[in-house]
Amino acid sequence: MNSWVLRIARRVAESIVLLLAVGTIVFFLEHAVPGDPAVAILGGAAAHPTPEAVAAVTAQYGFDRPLLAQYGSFLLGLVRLDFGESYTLKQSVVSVIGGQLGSTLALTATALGLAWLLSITSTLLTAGRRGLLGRIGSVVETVAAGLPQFWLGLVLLLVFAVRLGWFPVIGTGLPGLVLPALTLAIPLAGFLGQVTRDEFEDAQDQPFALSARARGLSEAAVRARHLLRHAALPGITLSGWGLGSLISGAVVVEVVFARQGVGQVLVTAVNAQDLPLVIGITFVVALVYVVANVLTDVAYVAVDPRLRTTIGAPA
Amino acid sequence: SGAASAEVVDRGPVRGGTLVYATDREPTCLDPHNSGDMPQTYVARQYLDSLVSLQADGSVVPWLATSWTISDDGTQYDFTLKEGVEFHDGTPLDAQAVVDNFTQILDPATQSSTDLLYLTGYFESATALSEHVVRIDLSRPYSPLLAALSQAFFGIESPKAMARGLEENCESPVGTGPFEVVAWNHGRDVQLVRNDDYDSAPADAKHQGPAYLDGITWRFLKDNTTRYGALGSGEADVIFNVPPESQQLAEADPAISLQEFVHSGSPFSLDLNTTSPVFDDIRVRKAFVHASNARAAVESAYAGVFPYEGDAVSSGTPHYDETFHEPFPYDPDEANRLLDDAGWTGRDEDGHRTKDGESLTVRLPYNADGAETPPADLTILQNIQAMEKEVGIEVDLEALDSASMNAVWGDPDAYDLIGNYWNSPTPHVMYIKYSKATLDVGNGQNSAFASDDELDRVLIAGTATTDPTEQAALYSEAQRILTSKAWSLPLYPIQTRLGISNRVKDVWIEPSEGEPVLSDAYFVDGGDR
Amino acid sequence: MSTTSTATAAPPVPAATDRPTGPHDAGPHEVGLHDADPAATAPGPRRVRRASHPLRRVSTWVAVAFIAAVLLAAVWPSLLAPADPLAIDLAKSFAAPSAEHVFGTDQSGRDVYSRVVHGAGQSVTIGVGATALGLAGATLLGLLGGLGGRAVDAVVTRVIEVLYAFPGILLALVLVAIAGNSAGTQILAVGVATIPGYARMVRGQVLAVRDSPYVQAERALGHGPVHVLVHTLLPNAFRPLTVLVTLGIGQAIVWASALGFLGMGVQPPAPEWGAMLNAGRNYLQQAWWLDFFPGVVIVLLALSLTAVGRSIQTLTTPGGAR
Amino acid sequence: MSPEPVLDPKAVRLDTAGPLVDVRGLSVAFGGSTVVRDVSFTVEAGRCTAIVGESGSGKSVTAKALLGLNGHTAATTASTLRLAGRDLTDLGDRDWQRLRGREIGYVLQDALVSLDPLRRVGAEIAEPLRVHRYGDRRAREARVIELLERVGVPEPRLRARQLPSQLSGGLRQRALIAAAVALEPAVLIADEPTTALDTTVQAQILALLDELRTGGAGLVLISHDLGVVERLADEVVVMQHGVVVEQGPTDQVLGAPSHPYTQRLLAAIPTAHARGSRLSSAAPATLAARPVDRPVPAPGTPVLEVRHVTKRYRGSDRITRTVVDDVSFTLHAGETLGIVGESGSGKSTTAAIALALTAPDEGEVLFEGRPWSALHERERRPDRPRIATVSQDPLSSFDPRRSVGQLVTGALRAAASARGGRGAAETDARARVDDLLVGVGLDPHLAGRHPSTLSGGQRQRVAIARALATDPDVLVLDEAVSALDVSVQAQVLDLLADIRARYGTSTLFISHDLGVIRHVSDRVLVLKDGRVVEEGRVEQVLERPVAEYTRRLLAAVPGGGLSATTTRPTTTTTDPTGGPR
Ligand SMILES: Nc1ncnc2c1ncn2[C@@H]1O[C@H](COP(=O)(O)OP(=O)(O)OP(=O)(O)O)[C@@H](O)[C@H]1O
Ligand SMILES: Nc1ncnc2c1ncn2[C@@H]1O[C@H](COP(=O)(O)OP(=O)(O)OP(=O)(O)O)[C@@H](O)[C@H]1O
Ligand SMILES: [Mg+2]
Ligand SMILES: [Mg+2]
Repeated sequence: MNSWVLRIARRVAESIVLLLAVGTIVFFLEHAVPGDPAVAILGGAAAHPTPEAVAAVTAQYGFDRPLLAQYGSFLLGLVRLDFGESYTLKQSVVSVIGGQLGSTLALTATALGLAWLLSITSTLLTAGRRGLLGRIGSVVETVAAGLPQFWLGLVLLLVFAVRLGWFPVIGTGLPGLVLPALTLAIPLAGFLGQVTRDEFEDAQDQPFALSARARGLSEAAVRARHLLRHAALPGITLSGWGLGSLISGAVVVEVVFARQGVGQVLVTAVNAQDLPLVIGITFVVALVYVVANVLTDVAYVAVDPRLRTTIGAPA
Repeated sequence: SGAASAEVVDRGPVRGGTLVYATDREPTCLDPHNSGDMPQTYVARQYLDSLVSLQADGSVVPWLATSWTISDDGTQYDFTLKEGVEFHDGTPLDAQAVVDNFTQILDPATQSSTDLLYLTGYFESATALSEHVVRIDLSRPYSPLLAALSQAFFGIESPKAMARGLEENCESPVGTGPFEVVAWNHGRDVQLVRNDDYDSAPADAKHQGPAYLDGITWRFLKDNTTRYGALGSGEADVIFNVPPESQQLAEADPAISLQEFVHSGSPFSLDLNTTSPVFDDIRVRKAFVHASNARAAVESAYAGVFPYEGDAVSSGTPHYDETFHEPFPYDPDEANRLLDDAGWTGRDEDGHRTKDGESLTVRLPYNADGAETPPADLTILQNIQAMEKEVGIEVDLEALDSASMNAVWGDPDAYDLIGNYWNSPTPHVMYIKYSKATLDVGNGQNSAFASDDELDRVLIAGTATTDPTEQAALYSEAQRILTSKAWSLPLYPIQTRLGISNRVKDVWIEPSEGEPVLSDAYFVDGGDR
Repeated sequence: MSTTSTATAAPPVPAATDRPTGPHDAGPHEVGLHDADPAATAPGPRRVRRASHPLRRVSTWVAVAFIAAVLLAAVWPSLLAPADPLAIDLAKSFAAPSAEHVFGTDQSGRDVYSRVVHGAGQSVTIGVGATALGLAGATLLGLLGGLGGRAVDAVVTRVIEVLYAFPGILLALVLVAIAGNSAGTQILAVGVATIPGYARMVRGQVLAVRDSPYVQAERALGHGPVHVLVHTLLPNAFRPLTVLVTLGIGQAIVWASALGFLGMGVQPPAPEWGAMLNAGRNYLQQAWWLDFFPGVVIVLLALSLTAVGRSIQTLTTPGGAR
Repeated sequence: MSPEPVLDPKAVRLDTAGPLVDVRGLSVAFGGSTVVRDVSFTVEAGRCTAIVGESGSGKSVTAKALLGLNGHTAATTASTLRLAGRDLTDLGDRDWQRLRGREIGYVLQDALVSLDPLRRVGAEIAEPLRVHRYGDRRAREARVIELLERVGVPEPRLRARQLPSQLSGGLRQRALIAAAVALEPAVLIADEPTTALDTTVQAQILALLDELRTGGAGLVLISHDLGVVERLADEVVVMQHGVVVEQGPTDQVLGAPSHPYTQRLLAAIPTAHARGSRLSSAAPATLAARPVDRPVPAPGTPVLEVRHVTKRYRGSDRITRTVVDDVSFTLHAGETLGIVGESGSGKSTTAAIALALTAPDEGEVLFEGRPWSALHERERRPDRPRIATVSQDPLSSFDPRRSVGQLVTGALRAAASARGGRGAAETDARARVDDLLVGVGLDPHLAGRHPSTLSGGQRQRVAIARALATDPDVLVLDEAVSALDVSVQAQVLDLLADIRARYGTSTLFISHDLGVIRHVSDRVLVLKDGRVVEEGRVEQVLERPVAEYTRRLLAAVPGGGLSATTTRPTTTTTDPTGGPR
């Protein structure tokens, strides 16, 4: 009991340090970008603000203060969970992200699910098979892992939405989620597939698999009941970063499929030097990473019962 | 293709339905007084009314102003406003409201860019003479005023709403127009609903009274394939900017009709920075223009969909003079001769010309964002780059993100060439783009950093007269002067190109800025999907 | 750049062929949680894959030949494609593949075949450069973590984690804003993004090798720490990385192309594969060949590198090939 | 142990006519190489047939042929292959599946890894029940408990919910047997069922198998441990290189072996009688005498003194265990000190502490009377080559990148540099490597091979060669022979005896095999749970044990009868080198 509390406390502390570090990096990176945040606040250089207006904003936001002083107040803001207001959208960062996060999370979570489905199917069907089937599976996975998302998305869109009309082009809701999620899922599935395949083929030669066969299990049952679990373990570990990375991938997919989401906002925010928004989104992505890792742990424990029991030395 | 069936029977206007209008670029502010970029004016037309409405022949008809008088010296305009008009927030439209609009536009805090350039040097004051009469005093006669005011850039907004401050006004400007802004979902769409009390349509509208549509979803679909795909699948009813790549498909599609409007004003051109050490020499500028087979570049990239425009002023602009068409036609030999003349006689190992050890390299920054620089434009730039290489000029294509691109604007040291256009209903656009006054405003719109006293003088004279022959002569002279300077390499006129589903009727494009008008549009099936 | 399979997000590890993150190297979070009873996973009889010798497989040689061709194209493109990859011919734009233009022409009438060949140099540079950068950073971190003692390792673990948590796309975007658009920026963005993945692997490997019985045995013989580091620890820790490197190169090219999609990196008309892929996507419906050929080359290169990587792995695994 | 005599007889599906297993002319080939040739044997109900033979002789392949489990690459032919009257020669996949686990149970050789580590023990045992549609879920659960009880697993309900990793080796082996006999198959194949186990646990498993046989099952026992075979088998089949060299009733085969191979096999078993004599027929080691450039310590002086060392470890469950608890002993010059104790008793840890590879939490180790464990590694390094070790799993102690030659050369270099000199010249080194390899009975050509391609016995010899390369004064041998089959073990033991005789090397010899310990040790130390429970001269400890634990350990040794009753066939094989022993 106590150890759990400690463990959670530790994890939280680690996450806070992590978030602060990420925030710090963003802060200094953004300040290395040439350009004046005051201009960004005034609607960007395209708005051609007057020097007076720029000066006024500079003073108001304290952009003329030393960088470290700015960093200090930035940290203070972070600690108070005050992300401030977006320079360009003139809304609170929390509300901007709040409005976009759901869509991105739905996309990435679906994509992760689909990726698993695809890679497990491929593993079950082709992994460890001799001859053509096994080889095709492995080639397909390698190709899938190497497909650029922007290209894949476009092809899926052209074929399944524009040509065949099976899915909406810009639709929201469940049908509209399919193609974008697939776009993210296919390369990830290829990647997961490669990992699970290796693991599967290892497990296949293990004595416990032979034992299972000796008990009368069919080959399909051995694959599904014994080998798959082993094969899934490393894939689960990878899913942690997978989910985090899908958010980065979401940027591309959101552009191709004209979906709302933090990915799109991030690109605009960086381009417009909208520091509060950039920080906010980075935080969210880092947070997703942290949560994803916790979920990975949970999933890991679910699949690997060895981790469930803390006490139980060999009898 | 597409889900929308080709054959739908049109039984005349029916109410109902929310139209999905998909466009490529998202505005930065919904209040067109602020800044003043094209995406703002297109959407603003749906919720803002202007004082007058421009017609294709250049004349104006009443809109919020039922009538107006102009003083003999052309410096005083009295507008009589339509009575009983209310803004969406219930504020009545009166003379003071119009005055407040001008005040807002002129306030530096508004960062009005487009509007300001139309008024700079002429506008003196606006006063409410009575509840419904407003007077505009000018310092000099200004014949293009009415045409300028007809643009949605000069749409009249609620003073109460404007008083909320710039930021809030940007999110949800309030006008008297046929639709009201309900929500702006950044990155996605602007939601508009019908103004049921609307009774202030311009005199040239297809009908008076409230719009037929229940509302509009003004959707932003940056990617060409997606946008066109959405029209094909019936998920969008009208799309802006049918991708040139899809033009043939669209023409062949019976479920889609196309409408086009060629903008007048200054066409999309590469402006040559006359302060750059390379282009401060007119011979080099001329050589640059001579070296480009701009017609071939445009026609090949735009697959013939966009016409080539060889003039500093688009052919559709009032008082356009054909005489000055293509002053420096494609002629590589002449280009080579001019460059030799200018002293660029050496060659480096890549075959580019040199002078005093310096290579003849010009920087051409462009926005890497595909919505800002569509693929076809990028192809044109590349084509020109290859053509210039033939005469030994190296064109450095610099792809920049939006922020860096913004920083480049107005910085004479940041580029040698830059793509620019200025849509305008009047030949006064020459003054707006190339005058000392614009240069002084310093907001980068004079992207060649060029002005000429003689040109300024002729253009000011042009605004002082209302006599068409006199105007024709003056603007012709202006074009003569302008085209002789080789300040730009003109490419093609901007177009408003709409792809419209057959379910939707009576969409039209007004001529001041090519704004799509949706207040007369209706679904033949009443919007049932 | 935190991670994945394609696009802007570079995976931590291009492809985990050597089980970089198995249950026993579950990464920073999981340490302690996932190390189950060693008895349960006690090495059973050592598996020896009875695969045929890689040098006797046709596929290996096909892959080697393809890689050699790409390298030749990178070093001496005009040998394979004498035509100028930048020369336009507006009269011949969008010509389908034919005898004259085997890969067709693009929107400006440029020869796609020449462009693919001439693009090899830059694309390979990006792939190799990014992978090298990622590995260099990862080696530094991994060695520090694996050998630097508890405190250093704790710091390194945190750093790796922060790198992981940092959205890769953001890094790329900001780098471009700071350093401008170039192949160098792409290398930097993709390279840095791959650091945490590789670093985690290197660290895990170093830790595993450090505590392995054979390193103990070396010490028991009386070898000094430097000797053990140079002769035993490093070579063994880095052996499984060879295959990852070969995989990483192909992946890096693909990720870099995804940056191009967002307007970053090598820009047209430079004949870089990713940039070509990105430019061609606008014409997918009219001119499939614009994307098909650069795409196929990238995929083939990735496949070839994978095949060769695995062969190298088999060959360097003692007793793995017979 | 449960006293129940038989399993539920209702499930018995015996074809009472004829033998349960009838194999005639069985041959199995993998890709052209025949590994089992013309093997014939039978198993009767209630009887046990044992297959013995050295490693790789084809025992497991023969067993798997009875279940059709040799994989797709195997070509199996037989004139007769019958199981309980059923012809197995051309069964389809489906038929095999119906047979496996129901008619024939198979307990795999690798007991420790034959249970799926990710599944509960109960689920694994229930698997054959589920596959063959035995009752409903509840009935299966009940049956699992019943089976666990049957095979003598205490607290069966708890164990069924646990994971293989939470079970000791002995319990895992029982769980495997439980799964194999879940449906009371007519035939049970047990492949090396006791190899990985301690003697005490081994005895329990053998008793269990015996009981199953008495219950009417036909048992095929595979082992290279003749003691085990003698205890259980009715018939013995001796295999060598895939062919049966001798077969017949156990008494006959083990008592009066007719084939030289069988004779050699029997001779190789270390016993009380064999102490001091050679076990193998191999040539004695021919290590060239080398001038040793330092004084050899006088016999009887203390070389390595371990004083009150204690070592604790914190497990993954965060519980701290005392693995070595106040252990003290002294190794004298020229002496061999044996350390015995069951698995996990701290033998290897003690060795690591003595080698100063692991620092003790308490206590210290002295080398030649000077501090050893307390030194800084840098100070120890010069003396390191003087204490050499062969670790429990030699393969894992080899740098996987190195060839045999490189491994030995590496040790030579270490020794040279520790003594301050430069490494010997390359040719010199090569000659020395050849010398060492020949010395441990390996072909010098093996220098270019990777250890992973060598047999277990060869690996062990490489490890010994590497240890000897540094001319050590002390050898620490951790289970140096337990992974080997008797014939190879015999060779290695002989080699060690030669070395000791020639150089007077002091040896710390760790093993759980009492026979081996008795064969090699002068004195012996018995460890249990990290503590020394008994210490003394080997004859005294093994014949007149004082500690209760030692007595249990001794009682559990199988094949006690074998060594006691059998007249050892004296090795008459001539020494190939011609020299008299
Ligand atoms: N699937 C297989 N493919 C090829 N050769 C095999 C295969 N299985 C076993 N062999 C070979 O058959 C021979 C006999 O192997 P087997 O496993 O029967 O030996 P064993 O007598 O059981 O030895 P041990 O005592 O070590 O278990 C060995 O040389 C082995 O390498
Ligand atoms: N580094 C370690 N960390 C934690 N526990 C350890 C460590 N090394 C050994 N142990 C534990 O110490 C106990 C004794 O281990 P040791 O290897 O010394 O036993 P052993 O007598 O050699 O057994 P075996 O006969 O199986 O080799 C075991 O329970 C083992 O799990
Ligand atoms: Mg065997
Ligand atoms: Mg041990």
